[in-house]
Amino acid sequence: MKTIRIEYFAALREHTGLSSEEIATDAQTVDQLYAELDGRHEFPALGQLKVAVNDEFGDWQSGLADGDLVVFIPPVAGG
Amino acid sequence: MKTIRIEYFAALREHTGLSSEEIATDAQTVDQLYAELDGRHEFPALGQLKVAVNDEFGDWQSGLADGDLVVFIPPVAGG
Amino acid sequence: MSTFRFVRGSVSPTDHLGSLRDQACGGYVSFEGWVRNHNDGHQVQRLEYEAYENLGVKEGERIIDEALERFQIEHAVCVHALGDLALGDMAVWVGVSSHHRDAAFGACRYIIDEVKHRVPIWKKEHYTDGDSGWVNCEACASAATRSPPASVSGG
Amino acid sequence: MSTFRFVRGSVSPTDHLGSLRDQACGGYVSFEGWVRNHNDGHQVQRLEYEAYENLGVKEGERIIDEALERFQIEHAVCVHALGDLALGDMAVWVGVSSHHRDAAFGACRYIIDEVKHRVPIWKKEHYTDGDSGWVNCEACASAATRSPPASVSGG
Repeated sequence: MKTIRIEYFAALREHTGLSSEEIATDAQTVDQLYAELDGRHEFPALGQLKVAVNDEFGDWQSGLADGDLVVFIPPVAGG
Repeated sequence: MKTIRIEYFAALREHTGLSSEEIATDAQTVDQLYAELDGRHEFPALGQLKVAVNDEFGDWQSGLADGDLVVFIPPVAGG
Repeated sequence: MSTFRFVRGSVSPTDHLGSLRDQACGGYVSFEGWVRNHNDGHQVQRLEYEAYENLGVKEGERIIDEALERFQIEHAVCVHALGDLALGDMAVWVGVSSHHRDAAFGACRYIIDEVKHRVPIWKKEHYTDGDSGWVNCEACASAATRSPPASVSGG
Repeated sequence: MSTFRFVRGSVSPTDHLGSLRDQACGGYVSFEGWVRNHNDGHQVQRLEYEAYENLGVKEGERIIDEALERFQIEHAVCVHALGDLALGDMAVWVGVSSHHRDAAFGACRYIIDEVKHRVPIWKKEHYTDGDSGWVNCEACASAATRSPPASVSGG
């Protein structure tokens, strides 16, 4: 088991009602972590999500280590 | 004979020492007027001059009428 | 000072011009994004911007660095607003200075285009009819779906 | 108020923004031309601008009208400085507002390019070595030639 911190922004923050949470998980990859969290939060369909691990863009197959920070990034709309 | 007013700007103003002058002339066209003034002022070579008659761009064959305002326009350098 | 910054509320370019002024530069091009009163047929009343700031600043700085490398410019800065904005407020500003104007136009355009596509910033529009929504959020209203996003099922 | 204006001394864009602000517009692009300390290998100390103002304003307004016709923009203004300018002063400013940024970038570029080529404005550079000269003036130092300009002999 490792502890992963997740931060939520925008539509995901509003949907979950959380700015962040920490979970203990056996997920090996970001993909598995998303599936686990989706089971709990029933995320809305937001189009192509990106993901960041420890404040850098990552990919869905990235491995997870204890203490990692993960952010799921809905399509952006700056400017 | 008609009376033509000429205004000078930039290098032509400095060369002639005049901001404007009025001359009585028999020149029929802008071209002829330029030749007459060049004989008097010995204009410097300034590249492709344009000409304006009564505050609108004209051409060198434009006819002249009594009271016209003529400006010879050296290559511009705004901005 | 970072070349990409977030500020609370409307951007004031004059606060950020210092790093662009340069007596060797003859050209300056800027882009300002203003909160407008309509989008996609809706009457907009106000906006909210939210960002993933740590990653946003990194990605914004990367975009500025790319512009400095690709174009013959001397300085470039981008500032993006966060929080509540009213109509007419400045949501984003890009300023570029260079010796010649060609490069400044190209770089300014590059920066705003990339910022809009790559920096994790989200915009919530509040409409005059009382409705609101996150822009680019396909199904925020119907949050009941269980199907994962395409990128996840594909990955 | 005219969409093309001359002012004495450095341009202050804030004096002219009124006609560009529009809550229907989401994009604003500006160009500023600053007096720089070098040109063509010379060290510039200061500049002087002189214009044929009556024709200049007419031609400037024609350029703005062309931009409004060719690009999907809402408002455009150009202001040019006259008289003595110091290093860093603003010699010219173009501001364009539109619904979308594409059009604003295109129009701003069009306006400054056309203004530089078509509006009767002349620039005298004063160099640090005490020399000075009208820019684009091929032979102002050797004023003794009698040969007419090419356009005249050809016409």
